Parts: sequence; C-alpha cells; structure tokens
Amino acid sequence: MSAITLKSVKKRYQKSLVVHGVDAEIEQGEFVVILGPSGCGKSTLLRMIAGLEDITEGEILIGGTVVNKLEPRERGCAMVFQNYALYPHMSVAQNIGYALKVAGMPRAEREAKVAKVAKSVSLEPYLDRKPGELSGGQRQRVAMARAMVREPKVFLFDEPFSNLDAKLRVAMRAEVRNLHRSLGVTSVFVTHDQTEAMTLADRLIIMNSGVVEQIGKPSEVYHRPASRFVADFIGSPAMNLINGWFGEDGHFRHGKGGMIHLPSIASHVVSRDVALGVRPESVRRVAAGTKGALAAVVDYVEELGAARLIYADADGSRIVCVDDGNDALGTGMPIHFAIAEADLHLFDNTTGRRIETRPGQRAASDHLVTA
Amino acid sequence: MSAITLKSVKKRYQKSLVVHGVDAEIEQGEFVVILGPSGCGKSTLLRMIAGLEDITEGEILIGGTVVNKLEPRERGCAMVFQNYALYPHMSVAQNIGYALKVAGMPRAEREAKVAKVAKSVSLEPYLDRKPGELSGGQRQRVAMARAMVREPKVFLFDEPFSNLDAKLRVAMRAEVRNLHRSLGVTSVFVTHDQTEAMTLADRLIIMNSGVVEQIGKPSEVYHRPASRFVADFIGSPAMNLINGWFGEDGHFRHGKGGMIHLPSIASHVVSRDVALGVRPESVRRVAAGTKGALAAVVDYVEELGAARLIYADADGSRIVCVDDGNDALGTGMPIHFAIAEADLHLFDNTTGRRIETRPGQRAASDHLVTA
Amino acid sequence: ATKFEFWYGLSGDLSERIQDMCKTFNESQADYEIVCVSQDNYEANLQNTIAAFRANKQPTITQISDGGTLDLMLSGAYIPVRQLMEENGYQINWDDYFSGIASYYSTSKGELLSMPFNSSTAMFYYNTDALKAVGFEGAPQTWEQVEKIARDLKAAGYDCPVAFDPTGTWQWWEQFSAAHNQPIASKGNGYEGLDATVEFNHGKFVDQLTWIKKMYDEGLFVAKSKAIGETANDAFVNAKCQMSSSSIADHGTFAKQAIEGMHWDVAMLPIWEGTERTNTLVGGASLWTLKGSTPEQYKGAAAFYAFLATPKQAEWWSTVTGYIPVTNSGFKAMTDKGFYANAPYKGREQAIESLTFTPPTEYTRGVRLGNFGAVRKEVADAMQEVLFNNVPVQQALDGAAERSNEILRRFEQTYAGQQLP
Amino acid sequence: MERRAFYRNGTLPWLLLAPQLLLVLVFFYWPTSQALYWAFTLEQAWGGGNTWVGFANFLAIFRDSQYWATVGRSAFYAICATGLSMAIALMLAMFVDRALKGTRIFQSVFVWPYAIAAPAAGVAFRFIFSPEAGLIGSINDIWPGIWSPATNGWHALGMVIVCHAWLGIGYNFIFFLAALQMIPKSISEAGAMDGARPFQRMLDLQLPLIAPTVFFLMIMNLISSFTDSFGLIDTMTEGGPIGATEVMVYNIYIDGFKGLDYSGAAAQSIVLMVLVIALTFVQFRWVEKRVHYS
Amino acid sequence: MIERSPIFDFVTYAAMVLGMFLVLVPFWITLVAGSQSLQEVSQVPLHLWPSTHLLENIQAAWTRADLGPKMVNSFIVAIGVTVGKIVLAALSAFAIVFFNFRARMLCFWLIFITLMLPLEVRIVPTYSIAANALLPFQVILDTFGITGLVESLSGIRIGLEWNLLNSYTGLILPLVATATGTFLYRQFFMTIPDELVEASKMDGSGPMRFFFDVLLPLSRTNMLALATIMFVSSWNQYLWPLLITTDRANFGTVVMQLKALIPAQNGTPDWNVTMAGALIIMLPPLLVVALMQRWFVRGLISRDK
Ligand SMILES: Nc1ncnc2c1ncn2[C@@H]1O[C@H](COP(=O)(O)OP(=O)(O)OP(=O)(O)O)[C@@H](O)[C@H]1O
Ligand SMILES: Nc1ncnc2c1ncn2[C@@H]1O[C@H](COP(=O)(O)OP(=O)(O)OP(=O)(O)O)[C@@H](O)[C@H]1O
Ligand SMILES: O=P(O)(O)OC[C@H](O)CO
Ligand SMILES: [Mg+2]
Ligand SMILES: [Mg+2]
Repeated sequence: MSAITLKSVKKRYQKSLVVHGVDAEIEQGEFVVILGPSGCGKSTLLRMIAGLEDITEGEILIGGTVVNKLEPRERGCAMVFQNYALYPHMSVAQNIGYALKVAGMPRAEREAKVAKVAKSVSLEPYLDRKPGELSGGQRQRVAMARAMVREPKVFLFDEPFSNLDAKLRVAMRAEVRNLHRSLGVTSVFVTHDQTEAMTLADRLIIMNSGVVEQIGKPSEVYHRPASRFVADFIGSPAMNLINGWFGEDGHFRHGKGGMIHLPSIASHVVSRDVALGVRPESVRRVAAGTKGALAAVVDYVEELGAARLIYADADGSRIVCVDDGNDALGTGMPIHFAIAEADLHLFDNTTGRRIETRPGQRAASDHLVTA
Repeated sequence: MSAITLKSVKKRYQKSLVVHGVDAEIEQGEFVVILGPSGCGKSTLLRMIAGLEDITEGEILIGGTVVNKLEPRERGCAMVFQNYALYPHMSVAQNIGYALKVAGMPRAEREAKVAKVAKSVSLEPYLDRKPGELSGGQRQRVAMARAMVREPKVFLFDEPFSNLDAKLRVAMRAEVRNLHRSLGVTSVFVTHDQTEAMTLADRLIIMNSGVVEQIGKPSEVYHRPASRFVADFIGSPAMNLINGWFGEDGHFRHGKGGMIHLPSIASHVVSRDVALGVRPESVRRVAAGTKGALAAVVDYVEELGAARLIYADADGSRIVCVDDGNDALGTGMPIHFAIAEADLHLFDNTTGRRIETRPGQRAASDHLVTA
Repeated sequence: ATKFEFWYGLSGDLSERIQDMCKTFNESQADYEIVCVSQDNYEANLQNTIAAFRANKQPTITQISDGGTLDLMLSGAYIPVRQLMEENGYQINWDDYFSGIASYYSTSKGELLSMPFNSSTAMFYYNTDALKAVGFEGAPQTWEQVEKIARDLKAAGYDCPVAFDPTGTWQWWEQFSAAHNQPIASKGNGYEGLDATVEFNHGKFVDQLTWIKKMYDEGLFVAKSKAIGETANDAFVNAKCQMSSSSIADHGTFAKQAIEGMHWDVAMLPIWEGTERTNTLVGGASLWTLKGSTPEQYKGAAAFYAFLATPKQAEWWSTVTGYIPVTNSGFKAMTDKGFYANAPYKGREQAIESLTFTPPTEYTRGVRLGNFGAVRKEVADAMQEVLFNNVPVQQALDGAAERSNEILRRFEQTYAGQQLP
Repeated sequence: MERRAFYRNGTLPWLLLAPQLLLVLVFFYWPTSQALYWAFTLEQAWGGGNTWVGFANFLAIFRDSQYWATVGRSAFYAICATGLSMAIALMLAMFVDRALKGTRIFQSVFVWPYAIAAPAAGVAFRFIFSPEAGLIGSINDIWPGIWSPATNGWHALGMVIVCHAWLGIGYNFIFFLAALQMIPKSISEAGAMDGARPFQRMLDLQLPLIAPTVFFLMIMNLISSFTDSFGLIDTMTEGGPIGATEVMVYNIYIDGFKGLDYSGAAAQSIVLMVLVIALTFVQFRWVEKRVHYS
Repeated sequence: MIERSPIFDFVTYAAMVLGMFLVLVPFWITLVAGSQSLQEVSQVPLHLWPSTHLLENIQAAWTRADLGPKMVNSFIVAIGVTVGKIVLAALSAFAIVFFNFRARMLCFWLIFITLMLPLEVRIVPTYSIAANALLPFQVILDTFGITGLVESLSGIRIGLEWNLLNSYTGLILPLVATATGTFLYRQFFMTIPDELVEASKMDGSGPMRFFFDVLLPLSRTNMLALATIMFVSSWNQYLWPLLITTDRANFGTVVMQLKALIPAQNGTPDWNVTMAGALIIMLPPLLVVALMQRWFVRGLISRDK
C-alpha cells in the first residue's frame, strides 16, 4: 500500500485551474521531490496533501484513507514551511512542544520528548531562546524539530531552504538527507532548485503549469527526460534543443539549411516537427577534419573556471558545449563538434513529449553523428 | 591613462574600517568585476566611485581627475542598482529620461534619445508602462537604459542581477556582455556570484573583509589563486584544502596520520603549517591497485545529473571528487584517487598567501601523487 | 458713528428684548452704534469677558450678575460709572436708586461702580387653580403653609406640588438667608474684608435644607433642572408643577408661556412662622464699563446709560421683562400710572416690596465674596448630595463650607494686600 | 538598517522645519511653560498680576480629597472605557480577520465610529440614554425611576463611558485588524498542522502575537480617555450630577476657565501632563519590543 | 481559511452582526429620531423606524443652531487645517528623514512630544497665546533689553501683537502643527529605499527636486490617508473653537453648536430637531471616512506607533 496516493487531483481558484489532475503514488519511506518552475502549482499540491487547501476534484489518500474531508490535524502530516513559520513569541522548546501540548500530552512526557528531538538536531543549547534570536540555519532546524516531534506519517517540506544562503543550503540539504535516512518517514519536498531536487530525491515529480511532466528517479529524469519541458528544465547549462524535421533521406534539417545525417532515428519520425536534444557536456570538440563532425562558428565563450562554455552557431542553430580545453577561442572562429547518437534525445514539438528512438537505456555508443 | 584609478582608498564607518586601502587601475573600456563575500566592502567601494559615499582616505581618479570632492552628477558615472531603484510612479520613458530632464534637455531631443536607447534594449513596447507592470528582466533593462541614456564615461553595477531568477540571470548576463561589447564603456560590476563574475569580467578584483585579495583575469584567478581565501572562494564545488605540514622526508602529513609523498614541493616548505589544495575536478578516481593512489572511504554521494560528487574521507581529511562514473557507490565503500602534481596548490596557513612551487604556469604533467 | 460693544448674559426671550433695546438706542441717535452680543448666561459672560480682557479684546460694556460683583471690583479693569457719567457731562441723581441695589454695587463709601440695569429678586410662584382645588385661597406666606398645600396637592393627585431646582442656590439659599436675616458669610457677608468665611453650615439654612430633603423624599418637592430634562420654570408654566421659586424677571416670560387657561400668581418668598421677614437681596445684573476703550466709545457708553435711565426706557424694560425699575422715582411713576394694578403686571410690585421690606441689614445688603460662582457651585453640589445621594445635611454643608472657605482663602491670597473699595 | 542616503545642506532642512517648529514653539512650548509658571504662582483672573507661592498650588490640590476623587474617577473612566472599547474591537477584529465571505462590509462599518465627533456622539447618546425619551427610557416605564443619569452619578458616568468606548471602537478595530493581518498566514497554518483548532489558535498564537498592539492601544486609549472625554462630558453631563462625571481634564476646564482659578488649573495641567508623559514613555519602552516575524 | 467548522463560522457571523448592531445603533437612532415629529419622538418606547419629518427637522435645526454659516466655517477650518497639516508635515518629515544634521532627532522629538500633550491639558495658557501669538517674541525682545534699546534709540516702542481670537487664522493655525502627520510621513519616508535617493542623485537632481519629482508623487496614498484623518479630527474639534471664539455668530463651527441643539431652552423636549442637527453635523466626516476608507485604513496602519 502506498503511503500517499493522488487520484486526478485538481485545484481551481475562482476561475483558473492551477492543478490539472495529478496522479501519483508515493511509497512508504520514499523521499519524493516536487520540482517545477515558480507558479506551476507545487505548493498548491503540497498544501492539498497537508489539508491547508481544499481539493477541488479527485482524491488524496494517506495510508490508504481518503483524507479529502479531514482537517490538517487529522491527517498525520507534519510540514516545514518556507519561512519556517515559527511562533515568534514562544521559545524554541515551546515551539517544538506546541503540537504535543495541543494534543494534551502531560508536561513531563512532553519535555522529555522535546529534549530528545532537540538533541537529534543539535538544538539543545538554544531551547530557551526565541526564534528571533536564532540564525537562519538554527531556525530551519527548529522548524524541522517541530515537524519531527509529532512522529508524523508524512513530512511535507515547502521550499524549506529558499531563505538560506548558498553555503547553508548545502549543509541543510545534508541534514535533511540524514534525517530521512535515520527516520525513514515518507517525505514530500517542494523546490524549484534542481540541484536540491536531484541530490535529495528518491523520485522526482516534475511539474509544469499544473501538469505532471514526469515522475522518475533523478538519473532517469536527467538521462531520459519525458518531455521537451523536462529536458530544458533539468540540467545546467540547459540541453541544446534544435528544432527541425526529418526528411525521407534520413537527414535532420534545421536552422538555415543545416542537415544532420541520422538514419537510425529518422525512420521513427519522418517529417514531423521535432526538436533534437543533446546535453552540452555530451557535445565533444573534435579536430577540423574529423569525419562526420558538425561544423559551427564560435559565438562567444564563457569562462567558468573548471571549464568553459562555448556558444556556437551551427547553420543558424545555437549549440552550447562544455569544454575543458585551454586554447584561445574568439568570436567567429570555426569549430567542430561530434555527438554520440546515444546521447541524442528527440521530442515532438507538437505534443512536447519524448520520442523514443531506441528500446534500451543509455547504451554506450560511439557511433558518431555525421553531417 | 587609466579610466579609473584607486589610490589607497579607505572607508571608515564610525569606528570600523570597512575598506582597508584599495589600489587599483581600471583601463579605458575594461569590464572589471569586484567579487567577494557579503559584507566585504564591494558596494562601499563602488559607491565611493559613484560619489554616493565619502572617501575617508585616499584618492579616486576618473579620467585622470581627482573626484573625491565632486558630486555624483559631476563624475560622469551611471549606476545600475541591485533592486533597480526605478521611480515607481514614472513610466518607463520618464524613468529613462529623468536624468535628461533634470539636466534641462529640451523635450523633443529628450524623447528622441529615450526612444533610441529604449530601442537598443528592446523596451519600445513598454515605454508607457509603470515599472510595477514589468517583469524582472524588463525592469532590469529599464535600469540599464536609464544608465545608458546619459552616455556616461563609466558604468557602475551593484549586483544588478541578484533579484532575478536563475534563467533570467543567464540571459541578462549575455545582454550586459553585448552592451559592453557594443558601447565599449568602462564598467565596474559588483557581485558575489562567481559564475557571473567569471563569465563577465575582463579582470576580477577579489575582495575579502575590505582587502583586495587578488586582481587578475578570471582564468588566472581560477588557476593560480593568490590566497587560500581566493582558492576556497572561487570554484564550485570548492577546492579541497587539506591542512597539514611537510616533514623532512618529503611527506605531507595531514588528518589522522595521513601521509602524501610530495618531494618536489616539500623542498619549498618543510615544516610549515600549510594547506594543500586541489580542485574536485582534478581529483581522478583510479582502480584499487593503481600505484601511488590515495586511498579513501566514501562518505556520501550527491547526484548532479551530468555528474556526481563523491564526498570521501582520506585519513580524516575530507576529499571531494567530481565523477562521471555510473557505478553504485555506498557509504563506507573504499575508493582510490589520483591527483596530478601540477594541479596542486599550496597555501601558507599563517599568512593565507599562496606558496609558489613552480615557476611556470599550469604545465601539463602526469606525474602522479603517491601516498 | 462710533461703534462699541456690549456683552450680556441673557438668552432666549430676554436676549431678544435686549436686542430690541439696542436697536431703539441706535435709532434714537446717529453718533454711536452699540453692538450687543449675547454670551448665553451670566457665568459664560463673566468668563468670556475675562478672557477677552486678558486678550485686549474686551467690550466697552459688560453685564455682570450680582455674584460676580466682587470679582469686578478687584479687577482694576473698570471705570466707575459715576466717574464715567461725570466726565461725559451727565447729571445723574444717584440717590434715587433703591438702597438695596446701590448697596450691592457700591463701594463702602457709597460710590456706585456699575450701572444698575436689570434688577430682580427671588419670588414664589404658584398655580392658583391648583391651590384653589385643594381649598387654599391667596398666596402662601409661610413654609408651613407650603408644606400643607403640597401635601394636599399630592393627596389630590398632583404629581409635582413644588418644583425644586437643585442648582438654584440663588433663590433657595441666598434669598432664603436674606429673608430670614441669616448670614451667608461672616464679616457682613464679606463686606468687611476678604477674610470672611461662609456661614451656611449653621443657622436656618441647615434646617431649611433638612426640610427640603424631607419634602423631596415624600415626593412633595420634585427636582427639575436642565440636566434632568425639564427646568423648574418649564414645569411650572406647563402646569406640571404647581409651585416654584424663581426670579421676578421671569414674570414676563411666564405670562407668555403659561399654558392656556392656567391661572397663576406671584408672592414674596415664604418665611417660617415665628421669624421676622427682612428684605431680600437684589438680583439680576449691572453694567460695568471696562477699561481699554477709546474716549469716543466711552461717550457712547455714557449716552447708552443715560438712555437706559430715561423714564420711558426704564418703563419699557420693566414692562417687557419682569425686571423691576431701579429707581424710587421710576417705581413711583409706574405705580402712579397704575401699572401694577392689573394683570399681567399685577404682582410685580411685590418684588420691590420684598427688596425694600426692611432697610438692608448687615446680611441683606448684598454679598461680597470672591469667586462667588465657585462657592455657589459648592452649595448646589451639597444640595444635590443631600437630595440624590442621601448625604446627611450637616455633613454635606460642612464639606461645602470647608471647600468654599478654601476658595475664599485662595482668592484672598491672590489679591493679597488689596482692600475692598 | 540605518538610512545612509542623505542630503547635506546647511540651511535647507532648517528652512523646511521652520514653519512647524515655530508653530510648536508658540502654541505648545510657550503655553506649556506658562502653565508651569502659573502653577507656582497665584494668577489673578483679570491678569492684574500674580504672586509666587512655590508648591502651594500642588499641595492644595494634593490635599483636596475631591481632587483625588477626580483622579480616581479618571482612572476608573479610563480603565472601563479602554477595556470595553478594546474588548469589543478585538473581538470584532478577530472575527473579521477570518475573512469569511462578506466580511468587507462589516469591516467598513466597524470603522465608522472613528468619524464621529465626541460631542456629536455625546448628543446622540444623551438622547439614547435619556430617561424620559429615547431607547433606555423605556425601562423607566416598567420600573419608574430606575434609570436616572441626571441624579445618579454612577448612571451618568456609565453613560459617558459607554459612549466613549463606542467612539473608540473604530480606531481600535483598525489597529487590531492590521496587527492580526500582519501575522503571517503560515503561522496559523503551522498551528493547524500542529493540531490546534481555530479558537485555540486565537488564544495561543494570535493574541500573544498582537500583544504589542494591545499594549500600544491600551496606552493610546488611556491617553485619549484623558483628553477626548472633554467634548463628550461637556455635551452629555457637564460634569454632573454633583461632579460625578468630572474627570481630570474637565476639572481643569471647570476650575480654570469657569472657576477662574488659573493657577490651580495650571497645577492640575502639570500633573496631568506628567501622567500622560509617563504613560507614553512606558509605551515607548514596550513598543521597542516588537514581535518580528521571519 | 483553514478549518471550515460551520459552527465557528456561524459564531463568527453572529459576532459580526452583533458588532454591526452595536456600531450602527447610535447612527440609526439618530436618523430615526431625526425623522420623527415631536409627538413621535416623545413616545416611550421609541418607534424604531424612520418617519417622514426629516427635512423639516433639519430645517428647524438649521435655523435654531444657525448651521448655515457654521457649516461654511467648519469647512473652511477643516480644509485649512487639513491642507496646512499635510504641507507642514511633509516638509518637516522630509527634513528629518533625508537630511543629515545634528539636531534632526531633537527636532523630531520637539514635534513628536506635542502628540503626548493634547490641547485639553493646557487649555488656559494656550488661550493667552491665542490672544497674542507674538507674545513669546515680545517677551524675548523684552528680556534681552532690545525693546528698551530700540525705544531709547528711536523712540518707537516695539509692541508685537497678533490677536488670533475670533479669526479663521486663530481657528486654523494652532492646529496646523501636527505630530501625528509628521510621524506618519516620517514612517513612510523611511520606507523609501536608499537607492531611490541615490538614483536621483546619480541622475543629477538636488533635494528639492527629489522632493517634488519623486517623494511627493510617491506619497500620494499616504497623503490621502492623512487628509482623511486630519479632516475628521479638525472637523470634530470642539474645545479649541469653543475657547477662542467669543464671537460665535461669525466664527462658530457646527460641532460647537451641538450644545445649542440640546433641548432645555423652552422646555419642549424636541429631540427630533436635536438629532436631525446631530445628523447633519456628523455627516461630512462620516462621508469622508466612508469614501476614503481604503486609504484611511492604510494610513492609520502605517501610523503604527
Ligand atoms: N489563493 C489563491 N488564489 C488564486 N490563485 C492562487 C492562489 N494561490 C495560488 N494561486 C495561483 O496558483 C498557481 C500555483 O501557485 P503555487 O503557489 O502552487 O505555485 P508554486 O509552484 O508553489 O510556485 P513557487 O515556486 O513560486 O512557490 C499560481 O499561478 C498562483 O498564482
Ligand atoms: N552606513 C554604514 N554604517 C556602518 N557600517 C556600514 C554602513 N554601510 C556598510 N557598512 C558595513 O561595511 C561593510 C561593507 O559593506 P558593503 O555594503 O560594502 O558590503 P558588500 O560587499 O557590498 O556586501 P553585500 O554583498 O552583502 O552587498 C559591512 O560590514 C557593512 O556592515
Ligand atoms: O434671573 P435674574 O436675572 O434675576 O438673576 C438671577 C441671579 O441674580 C443670578 O445670579
Ligand atoms: Mg510555492
Ligand atoms: Mg553590496
């Protein structure tokens, strides 16, 4: 039995539908991250699970029970809010213990429990402080302790790190991971930061404008994006997506007269309006004369330190390549790329969905794309 | 003659010295980025150039003239602020034209100029809107147009992209670059985002607590960080910095009894308290038996999509490695690394400065570090 | 024409009469124009006059009631009327003024400081229909009679035998004391020095208030005032209350306002059996000429006073209001004309009778107390304490006396070293 | 953080401030210093002069049991009016803050009393409470004489207090509502997740979080009960019956303007000023401790 | 809102309706009584529904309290005070917030303290200043012997006098100083980001230019809020006009006339006329508040503490 089941869950505000019927199963103990651009409905979905928002249509089940009509307190979820939502007038101990107090737990028992939880997130020295006297990371920890103390069936996180600075974020990420590892509680985590999502998730739910684009493991999502949106959204720098169509001759035509010979793929998709995708790190620079190399012209170069990004123009289509070379490269200089066919992705521009071109997954292949 | 010259510029607020005597020359048409952690005095320095802040000590020259006593408007600088600082009650056109209006330019001439500048940053359709009705990127463009319209001698930018989301930031970065390329105006750009800094700068000024740590080209700064601070600050994931000391036997001792044999370097620095630095992407995994490999134990792994980060423990020192392997790796598993000696950096922990171990620059070398 | 101002403390019907009078004056000559401004009541007029004086914006003439006389005397802010009239060439026979009136407004040497104008005294009004209904003919002369009539009226189903204004210290305290020759304050009611102390907490007023309280508790006296929603005068003219005590000045107003078919009459204040009636105090107000005007304006003021003193004008004033004529000759002339012989003016002569019933005694020539308005308020509060809060009479009056004396001492200290003129 | 963008200009700020400073000096500081002076002298009503008496005026009022009665009455008035008004306003604000459908209409109406002049409200309430007419008068028809603000001091005081409280509802309501709306919604949501029901959330979360506002309003109401009561009392009871509604301000007016005892009134003014200043300072000390959400 | 307990919702509505009742009753009674005839209004218990005599009662009240000219006066005073306050407060707050000079906090406190001591507690001495607003300067000249000096030199005696009693100036001027307004503006000005000031500096504009081009347009809503508050409070002034107008006929305001409307003059308890009068006197500020509700509430909120 799944821990959480979403059955065609919809949410409508006044006239506008912001969640368009989401179906998903979240397993017991799983760490699921909902990822998507701002405004896509992530928070709304999470809040419907929490019971903070009415469900317009569909059903949500937690532990097998339909919770649509249950109050938040009856659902057994705990939530960590973006701005922590700590009670500013209560001490850390009171913040953590409030849920227990409301539940009517005797004082002694409550205090013991608060102390235990506080210890587990290293908050003991601060139990008597008010939230205002804590640093961002400490507050974050109080918010987590407050969620943990209730021993909920489900943890919900709504962009819990978005108010932290970059270094702290990385540290808190590790803490959440450890927490999940040690408690094993089913968790749903909302973020729009893909690094956070990739590094934390057992499985990702990628949303766009209220629609689920893909559900899968981080590597799956990265390596086999189910839609053009996912391909573009995941990965930085973003995947090169070249719009074009396949002729009967097995050539992919793009830009201002560009042609790439792709017979094995072409058979699937002759004549459709498609986008050919390749990750910048899968684009390799080759010497000028290399057989089948894709000729392009350097647009500009961004130095990243460890590597550099080469922005180039191949017959009117922009190609970005991650390069760790060291040679001087200037605007307008010719450059040549090679791309392994196995690294190619294909998307139908009309539906936005992926077109599967080979049955297996990411097989190592050195067959070079030829122009 | 330099466009801007800073001569031992100091800034004191009440008691605390926040800029400790900065010397720098900025060439005509150069794009200089001031980079440093929050609170290090970047903005203060920029604002002293702009004339928004008194100069406590030292001199600033713009175009060869000492400007210490000049009002902002007399210095010929234009500034783009972090939160844009657009006049909320004025339309885009009025915002852009305000400086001209203050300067008493006739209406017709002003309008023509505003239209021209608006066109150059593609703002024509929005000229009648108020800033509140614009997206972040559009506002950013208005702020730039406002700076451009005055045809200043110098552009000053104070973290102009920090309020934008990641995608827009990348796009605006390109726009600023193009702008600079086409106008060729001397620019000083403050940021604490290293990607931004690396990709934009002709030269970087790296600051820390009011002190300039290094001035140099991005690649210089990346490949030959002048101080431990710079080494740690530049690059993500950050450089591995292993504290230790050199014995007379040519071994580097670190952590809980770790030893690395580094005879060529050891000669420079016997017995000093130093930090050995190596970038995560320069740490290579090697097979278990490889000669001279550094043995470590996996701590945890972060999946990044394109690659993964392996956090490992080598005799009590943390080593991070960028790895594009695909094999299953779990906590506690043994792992082996190799590091090219040429990729090593050495810093004096007492002064924080770099210790130069070889005369030349970043020579390709395959001499492996051996334990 | 020279303009000058005259502020007065009357309102309603009486205010309109003053306006008539001012109009007559202005029309009677072309040299001066008097501007008459109502300040609502005597108290407000005194306060506003003071405020204006301090601000140098005072009128040339102001009307100050009996109680404010000492405040004016010590103010140094006035020009004695005698001096004014002499300087402007008017011959006035000052001796012609009723001695009770003159004694109130004159210095100890007998110099009249202000122009007597609207003089009155307290009277007892009664509804003859109601009294007849319980078999009483004529005017009640004694409080014993009043009590008996009240009881009979009550028995006969009259809700309100006597209207009692609990703020009406003037008729119920001061005039009561005068009629019974009781001291209001020591030192001849203050005439002999600023160090006088009040005397109302012993003597007949204590008994009187005790009696009033008894009557009130039995429902024979009914409290009527503005705060309560109906004044005693209104209750009387509407025949809701059958007896009341008020100024003779209201005689004219009553005549106008009494409901149709109601018969009423006026008498001197009752006295207790076995006591000797003495004269009552002159009430109303006099006109003071303030410093700070131009000689031209003073000429105008003098002309105005002279105009008031003309027999024709004095008679008109007495006719349209209930105020009495202020001179012996005036009174004689009107009596001779038979003015008092018939309704509606019949009965008003009793006010003069009351005022002149005996020659003024030490305690009936007037009251010379500083800040007397504040003292009146203390007594009014004491009367209400007794009536509404059941505070014992002696205790209430003692408290009021103590505070009144403090007021007097503060006044004495404020004008330390000054002598009564 | 402290503002750091300033203009530097020697005379301009003084020019800008001059009109207001002049007015304040002439109409506030001068009279106040005058009052201070009078409080130590006996000032003749007609302005003929005065004599220095030191602290005698203060001793006189402090010795006067009636003055203390006035002080006590003011305190009673202040506490009752403040308590009543704030309790009602707080309740209304809490319910309006729930933002149920149609709440906006209620919200607008609740502000209205703010617009009404105290004397105007006084007149209206005087009618409502008038024993022989109006609304409350009806009970005198059932039990004659049971309601009599003209003779019963407590009735009169109660009537004025109710009116004062009513007048304050609008102002208190706005501030309470603002304070409640400043509480991030997520705090309530966190409370809901923690299992607290709405009423419990009001008690445990909202109320403590608006404590600074409660305190601020308490002080403002107390101060207003010293000052705004004037117009009310003057139109409703004129301080009566028997001074039962004479609060400190009204007493100053009665003694000074009506009783012509300028010095006594000045001394009372000084006492009142000290009181108001003290309250204000207490308030400032507290307001510093604002709740910070984040 | 979380939790949709119908019972709690019901309680909420019930409480709000009760509150509405509480707030509206005085208004309603005023309207009802103001529209009844003398006979109707004297009935006990009162009929709680308006009758048809509103206009004639208003007419009666209008003439009895002479409301025509008083209305004009009230409007002159309220508008004068409102405009004055808005202007002075803006100027002062601008100086205090945007200029760095040593005495700025002192000036702020000098103005702010006046908030704590409203007119009511310093009635008597204030009156004498109204009689001669230049008195302080005269005293200063006298104490420093300048009067004597000038007199001995030129033979002219300096007598500064500016009487404000019975004048619009007197009704308006002393009320124009405004701690509340200055405070409100200060609070608002402090929310103006530094960068906006700096941007305008970079654009070359000086302080006054910044004030007019940027600050004033930006504070429009605050100005409206302030205007509402100020209009209401100056319309509702009672004690001050009571004190400084001995000439009620020409300089009285409507609120002062309320007392004149209370029955007692000739014994007829014509509360209907009184209430009709009260109604028209209440109306202008009520309308202003009702119409400006949005800004007014915002303004009060930022007035904060
Ligand atoms: N109470 C509401 N009324 C109307 N629309 C709303 C409401 N709350 C959210 N929305 C809309 O629903 C959409 C989804 O909002 P949601 O907060 O779920 O986005 P999100 O994915 O969490 O975005 P973010 O990353 O910015 O938090 C948005 O377009 C938002 O404007
Ligand atoms: N007006 C001021 N008064 C006192 N200290 C100040 C002032 N302005 C800045 N500082 C201090 O000077 C130091 C440098 O500030 P600055 O704003 O230049 O930092 P920064 O490098 O721009 O940081 P950030 O990246 O956060 O903008 C900080 O420690 C700051 O606290
Ligand atoms: O009503 P009057 O004018 O007779 O005056 C009554 C008393 O004298 C007032 O002090
Ligand atoms: Mg969200
Ligand atoms: Mg900065």
